[in-house]
Amino acid sequence: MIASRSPIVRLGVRAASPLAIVIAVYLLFAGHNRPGGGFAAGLVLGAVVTLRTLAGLQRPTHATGLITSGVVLVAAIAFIPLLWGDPLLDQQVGSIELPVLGKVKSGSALPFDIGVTAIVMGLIVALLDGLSDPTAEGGDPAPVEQEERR
Amino acid sequence: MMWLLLGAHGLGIGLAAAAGGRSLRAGLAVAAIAPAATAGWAAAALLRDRPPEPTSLVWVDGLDLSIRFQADGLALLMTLLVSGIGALVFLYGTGYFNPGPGARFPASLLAFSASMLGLVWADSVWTLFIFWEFTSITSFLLVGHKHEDPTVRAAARRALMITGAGGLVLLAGLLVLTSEIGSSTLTDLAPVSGPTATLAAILILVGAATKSAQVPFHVWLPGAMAAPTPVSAYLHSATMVKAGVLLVAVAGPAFVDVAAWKVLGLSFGITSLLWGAIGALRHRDAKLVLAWGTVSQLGLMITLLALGEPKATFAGVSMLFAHALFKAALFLVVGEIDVRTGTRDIAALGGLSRTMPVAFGVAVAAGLSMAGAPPLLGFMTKEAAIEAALKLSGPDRAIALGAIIAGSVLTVAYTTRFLFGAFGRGPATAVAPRRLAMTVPAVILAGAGVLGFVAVATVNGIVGPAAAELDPEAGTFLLIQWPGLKTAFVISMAILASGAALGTALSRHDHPARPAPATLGADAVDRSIDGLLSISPRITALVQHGSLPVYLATLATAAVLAATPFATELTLDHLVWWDNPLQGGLALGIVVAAFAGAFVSSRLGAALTLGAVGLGVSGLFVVHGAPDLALTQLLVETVVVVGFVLGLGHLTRRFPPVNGTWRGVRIAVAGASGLGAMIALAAASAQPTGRAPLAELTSQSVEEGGGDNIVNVILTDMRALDTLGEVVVLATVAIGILSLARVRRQEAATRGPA
Amino acid sequence: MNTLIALTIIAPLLGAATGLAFRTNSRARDASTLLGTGVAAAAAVWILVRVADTGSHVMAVGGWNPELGIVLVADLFAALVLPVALLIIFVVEIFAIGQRRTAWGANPELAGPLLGVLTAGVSLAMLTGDLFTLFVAFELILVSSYVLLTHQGQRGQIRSGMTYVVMNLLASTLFLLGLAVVYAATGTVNMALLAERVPELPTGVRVGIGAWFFVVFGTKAAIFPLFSWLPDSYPTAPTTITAVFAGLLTKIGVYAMIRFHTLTGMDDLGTIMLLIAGATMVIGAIGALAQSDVKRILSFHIVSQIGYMLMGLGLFSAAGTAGAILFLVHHMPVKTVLFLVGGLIENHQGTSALDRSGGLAARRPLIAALFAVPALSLAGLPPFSGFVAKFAVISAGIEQEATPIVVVALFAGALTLLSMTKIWLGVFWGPSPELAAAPARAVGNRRTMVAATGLAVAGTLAISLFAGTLFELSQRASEDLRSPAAYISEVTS
Amino acid sequence: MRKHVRPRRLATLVALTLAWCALWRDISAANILAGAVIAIVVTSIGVGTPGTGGIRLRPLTRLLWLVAVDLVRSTIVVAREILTPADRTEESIIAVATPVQTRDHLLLLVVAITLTPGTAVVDADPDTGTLYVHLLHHDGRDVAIDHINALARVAAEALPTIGTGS
Amino acid sequence: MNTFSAIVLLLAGVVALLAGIGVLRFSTSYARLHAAGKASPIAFIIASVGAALDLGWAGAGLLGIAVFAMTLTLPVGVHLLFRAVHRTGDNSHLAIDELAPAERYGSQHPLR
Amino acid sequence: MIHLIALGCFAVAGLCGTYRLLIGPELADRVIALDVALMCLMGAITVDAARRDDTTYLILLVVIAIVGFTATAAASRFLEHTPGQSGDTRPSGKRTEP
Amino acid sequence: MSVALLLTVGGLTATGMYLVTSRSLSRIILGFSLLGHAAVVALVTAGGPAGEAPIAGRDGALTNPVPQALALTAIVISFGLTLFLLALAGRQQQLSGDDLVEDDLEDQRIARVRPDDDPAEVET
Ligand code: NA
Ligand code: NA
Repeated sequence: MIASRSPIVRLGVRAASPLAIVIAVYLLFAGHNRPGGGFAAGLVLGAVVTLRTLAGLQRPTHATGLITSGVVLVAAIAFIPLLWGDPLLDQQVGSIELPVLGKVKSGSALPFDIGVTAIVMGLIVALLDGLSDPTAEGGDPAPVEQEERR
Repeated sequence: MMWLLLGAHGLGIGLAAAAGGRSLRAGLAVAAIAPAATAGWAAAALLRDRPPEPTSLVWVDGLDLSIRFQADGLALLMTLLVSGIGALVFLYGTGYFNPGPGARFPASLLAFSASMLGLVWADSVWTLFIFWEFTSITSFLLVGHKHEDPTVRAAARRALMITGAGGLVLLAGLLVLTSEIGSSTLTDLAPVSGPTATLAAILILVGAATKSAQVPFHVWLPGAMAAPTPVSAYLHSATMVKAGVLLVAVAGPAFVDVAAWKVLGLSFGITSLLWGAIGALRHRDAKLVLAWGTVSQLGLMITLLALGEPKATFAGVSMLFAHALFKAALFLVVGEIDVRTGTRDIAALGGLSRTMPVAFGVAVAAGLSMAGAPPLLGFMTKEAAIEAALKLSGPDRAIALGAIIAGSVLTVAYTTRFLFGAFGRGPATAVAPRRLAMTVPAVILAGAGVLGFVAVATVNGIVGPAAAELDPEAGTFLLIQWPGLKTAFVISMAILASGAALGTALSRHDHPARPAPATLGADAVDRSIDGLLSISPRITALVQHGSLPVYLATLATAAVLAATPFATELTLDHLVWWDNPLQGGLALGIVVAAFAGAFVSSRLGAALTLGAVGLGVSGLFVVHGAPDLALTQLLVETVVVVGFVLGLGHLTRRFPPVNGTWRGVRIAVAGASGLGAMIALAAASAQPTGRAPLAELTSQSVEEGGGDNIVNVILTDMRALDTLGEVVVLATVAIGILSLARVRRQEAATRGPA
Repeated sequence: MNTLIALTIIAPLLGAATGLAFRTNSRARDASTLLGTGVAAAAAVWILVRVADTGSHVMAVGGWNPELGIVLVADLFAALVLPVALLIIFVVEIFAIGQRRTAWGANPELAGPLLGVLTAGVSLAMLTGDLFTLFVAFELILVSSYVLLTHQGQRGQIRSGMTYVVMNLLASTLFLLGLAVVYAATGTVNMALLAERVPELPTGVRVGIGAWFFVVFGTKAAIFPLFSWLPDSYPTAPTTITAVFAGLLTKIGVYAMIRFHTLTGMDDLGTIMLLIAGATMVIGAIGALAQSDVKRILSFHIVSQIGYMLMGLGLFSAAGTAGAILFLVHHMPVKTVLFLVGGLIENHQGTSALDRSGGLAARRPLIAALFAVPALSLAGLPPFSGFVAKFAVISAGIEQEATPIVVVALFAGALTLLSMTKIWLGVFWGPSPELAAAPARAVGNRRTMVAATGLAVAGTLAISLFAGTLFELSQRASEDLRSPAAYISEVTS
Repeated sequence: MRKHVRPRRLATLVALTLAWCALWRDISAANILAGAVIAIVVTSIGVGTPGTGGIRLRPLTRLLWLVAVDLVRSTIVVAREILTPADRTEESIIAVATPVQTRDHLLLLVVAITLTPGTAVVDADPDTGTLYVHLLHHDGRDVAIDHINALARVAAEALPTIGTGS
Repeated sequence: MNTFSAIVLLLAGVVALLAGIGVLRFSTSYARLHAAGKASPIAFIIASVGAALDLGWAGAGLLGIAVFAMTLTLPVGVHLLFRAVHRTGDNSHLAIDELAPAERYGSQHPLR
Repeated sequence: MIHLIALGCFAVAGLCGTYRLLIGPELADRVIALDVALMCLMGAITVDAARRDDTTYLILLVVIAIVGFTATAAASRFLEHTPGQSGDTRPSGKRTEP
Repeated sequence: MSVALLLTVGGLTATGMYLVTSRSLSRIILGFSLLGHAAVVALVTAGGPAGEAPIAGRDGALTNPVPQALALTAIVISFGLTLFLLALAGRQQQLSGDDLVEDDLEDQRIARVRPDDDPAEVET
């Protein structure tokens, strides 16, 4: 019998997910110097979540948690500089020299972008929640199918 | 001291409300204390001839709004009336009302009393205005005391709307006047002239006329008789309606050079004098007779004050004093009749002179004072008025004299008719036992009319200084007990004789079976208010039709209109066809896809077309040199298309058909909007007055922002606040979507497994 | 001072986020959202005290110069309006806690956090010295209000929410297009720089920009003929939500208009503004007369009263602007209180329809008193703040010899009085209808609701009492706005 | 189950690390280290394929080659189809039983078949290994089935399951 | 190298053009899916090869990831569309349909 | 110049896709047409990158390639779950009043 | 300023406005998406001519990054609002079976206008 969900999609999405996540992480980190950034990263992750939902794979379900932590993170990043008298949202840039890796430079823009990513992802998780119609009738209830591990 | 007295009133309001919660009578008794004290204070100040110190309290300095009190002679006279009669009315009320709770009434009445004090003490036009408005509100509450009755509600509304609208006209007039004079102090009012002054004069007179129930604004006053009789006696005869007269009196000096003041004042006064008296003769309800009589008497006072002659002013002030006493007494008697017989119809009543002898005595004393018969206070004031008219010259003399004589004849006639109707002739109406609390105040007030004649010196000591405040020369006149057989006296006697004859004659025609006379005017006001209320939906429907597309088209049209100024600056010099040919191609593709998407009839087809537009825009960003935008646009487009497909998929596949005319409107509005946007952008970019500091942006981005991608540095650093806001927007949207999802789930759960 | 300014924005956001995190524990949730708005309100009051004393304060967010970054400017205008707005939200939150069960329906835990977002948006909108950030702040305010309006998902709310959302979205889109035009013309979105650069533009472009933003802000402010969305949407929301909307949202549009149009010297638009102001006053008042539901009457009054503020602005004189500012400050709490009383009425009678109510003055004299104060204030009767505000605007009109608008304003005042009378006669007087017998769903902590309303009424009385001080501050704020040189130098130095 | 070496997981890690470096357009120590860390994290949170089993490079290369050839052929076939005016297609959907043992093979096969001219996978039954293939030209049915079976064999060789050998 | 890569890119363009024409010309949904699902990714792959020749290792790496990702995801998408067409469209023109008897589906929501 | 011709080919192909997107008739046709348009955009970006010798925009290709089929997947998943209703071309059965 | 971009803005605004004034909520949402595109393109257009991506260290004239950042914010906000509208439309569809925007009942009651008289009525 043919299942209502395509196994091929599940396979394809599962195979593509790690690469997509790596790309999202790249966008997040590279954004400050190249095209990318927190939004793009969040949207890529959101697309992954969408695909996994469509394919019936496991995916994050706690939109509220993502949103809450994202908002707290960006709000905190915004407010922390005031604690030592800097203005709101003043960026703290720091760099350290590491033995193998060389000079590593980063700033508070990165956690800010991470917060952005979390919120964007949360929004898409919420959207998938909101668009799934609990009243739709017929068919198998099709709970999220567990990943087969062999 | 004045603040202290007002404070006592405030305290009294609280106490009266508290006591009234248990017993209305107790509340009234408590409420009487503050007015009694105030009356005593005013009497003392008058007798010692030492006016109290002026006092003031700044409220809004920048607008010259402040509470400034100065109790001069006129104010003290009015204080005596307001608080003296007030105390008596409270006392009377303890007899008038049946036992039971009623916290609001004594509190409201005392609040009115306090407002009236503020009004008479006012030394600034704004103080006067503020308390003027208070009296309108408290009057509304008091008129509507028995609000379960729809006619009472209508009467209250009518009174509030006329006096309220009058208040607004007065506000305008006072604003014009003060901007002309440059001061708001009443005692500083300097004579003004010119068109602005004329405008101020008209507005102020109209405002005064609404309050003092001058024709044609009098229509609220008979309706206000729906209030309990103590209220009628207090507000609608003795005090509040005098506010307009007082205003005419105090503002008069400013308008001595304004012709309109006198003309309009006399028009109001004389019309009201005559029409009010005729009204009093038409009605059979004793309260209405008195109320119409009040309109008439107020008209007489305004006539006298508007003349602007010292003797007339003096007569007007005297009349103000005398009228308060006799009219309040008459109302109290009518209230007693009402309570003890259950009716006020003078045609139905009869023979009360036997069953209510004390009330009869009061009615005769007060009524004759109103008719101007000796030896009563009313006689002296009427005499003064006739003399004042005789002293005039030119057309004023004929007009004033004629009006006063005609008015007085009618006054005597309705007084006679009232006295005969209620107390004379016919079988005695059955009466309930006498209530002392009702009798005593009436006797005091009527007695004051008699006493006023006897102790004329004291009256002159009160009236003279009051008149002097308005016109120093007016203070030089005196009321005279026995003027001798002068012209005025002869006229006076002729008036009495002919009026009595007329009244007796008319009294014979009163019959309970005859229908009550039509109310003239009041209906018209109610109808126009109701008409306003019923036409308002039609006006509203023109703009508030409830159709969202029309609202949106309206907004778009407004935007197009707003963009038209740009067209005047449109130049084409700075325009190029494209920055590079790819841009042109993509633009073409986008526009074609967008147009097609607008007209495609498949819902999901349209959604996918939107996706194509998104791709095109994204390409445009690539061409423009905006990789971040292109990237974000692409990803956003993906999610949006997913949302469309999954969110709206279950809908009917095709859009509903579109109505022809409206579609034409939409196309026109849409086309104009597109054009407007283009013109605005093109015109705005022709001569920019500033540019972004690109070099600084680049260097600062690297040095301070620590990043090469300037757009990202702007987003996460320079304009991170925007980003913060925008992600909170997203978070909020997520909350909204989740909550709607939960509603759906809950509904699905309550509906149970299908 | 930087911290105070930041707190007005960040504290409610953090309160909202923690409130959301604690959404299953009602006490913790209420406490955190209340704390968030409370801190913001306290900070705003403090800002007012400091700014009134020492003058404007400029915070360059992130430490960037205004050419590059965003500035938050606590000038007297912002400092004056902000505490009033935030205190309103605070009081309404207390009211909402009393009314929770009935007001929040299906999603009781969301209102607090959403009000927190709204608060942050309001603070940002008032403090920002950047036109684009103003757009973002508008969106924050609007999106939280969209969700507040529709999150219970009832049919009427969805329908009216649609009207509200779509209309405001179109205005937002026009805002964005306007921003593009402004940027094309001046190369900046910083308001101080705009104040320098806009007046140098060719007349057509300058007037066009002014007119465009007049339409944008006017839609948010619900001016004629762009107001129709308001009476359709506000009355359907739960009372507390409507109370906040009524008190705040349209006023933010007016606020933006006062700031933008004075700062950029759009005096040319005065005549058209006065025309629109007159139409807004009268049509709003007539619309109110046509209604037979307390909340709808009050909603139309919002429109009518916007006309007075617009009149003050349209006079383009120091006195007129001061009047508009005072009117703004007075109207926010008064309108909120009226809707809260509307909520009490509904709570006691189960309806706010006039023809199904009556006799409440006898049964609930306290509610009658709580209604009377703001109602008289709205009608412009002394000694309430509405009188002072209307007086200020009208006397400014007389000073400018703008007779027609003064006449219209007085006429609209009479209409307002009439419709307040209509509510009074319909709800408080007259016979008690049988229907009003203890509605089954009227639960919630009435004492909290009445206390919150009482607090708000006390607030409006305080505004009446201190109208002198407030007007003086309004005058100073108006003078600052009308002479942008100081603003420019403060921001750009 | 998991006591064997897992070359396929290692290959995934290497590939992801390389991808990370490629994204940064720079193969440095820092990038390799960071890439490896990210790859390990990503593969261990369970979003990807389990990564068990082996991987053989030679068959994989052969598969790639076959697919590349198919690509070219596909291009030519489609081009001919598009450019000739007459419509010579006769479509059908046929069931093809394949010897696929794991789902990874299935995916590999689907990709390969879809890039093959004239064939496309409409559906699959992973339990029986049956593929439902759409043919643009029904007359080429037998050739297509043979080709699919050949691809399946190579795929199975490329990704051997532990314990089963080829 | 530059000219060669340019020619490769042109070839990619031509293939893309073929895909476009195919999508326009073919008469059944299945056939259109064949044209789009094969020719267009091929066009992209060819273009990537051409561009990689120009852009060197840095570009080749990125293009390689893109090509890999697309060869992984595109067949999946095409498969889904085929499946959708089969389930919803008109299959009467098929010579043989061995899938139809084996198919089972409900009217579930796509996200469940 | 050759680059521009190649770009032109992609543009024309994209327009062909867009046209199919507009005419349908099946939803699947529209979806695949959008996919073609997307591919053309990708190809064009690739050619443009070669033309400009600029790798900045290549990340776009990576991102589209990995998640670009999300919309396709959603649309087809949607389609296959509403059997008998795919009649994008068929008149709808129910007309609802506002 | 490029006429191509101006025409894009104008065309998107016009089509967007046409869709927005429709009675079908899904068309309205489509319209807002188009208007959002128009605004974003307008912002980018306002920033000046096309050029190199605004990344420090590149040769050639960089495009103006400021409107790009503004446009990005605008994209994201309009993205969020579009999703919210979609959710609203979904709810509306669930409640009434369609996505047509209904007229305000109270307004109609007050105006005593029958729905057929409404000029914006699209159903035939
Ligand atoms: Na009689
Ligand atoms: Na009623």
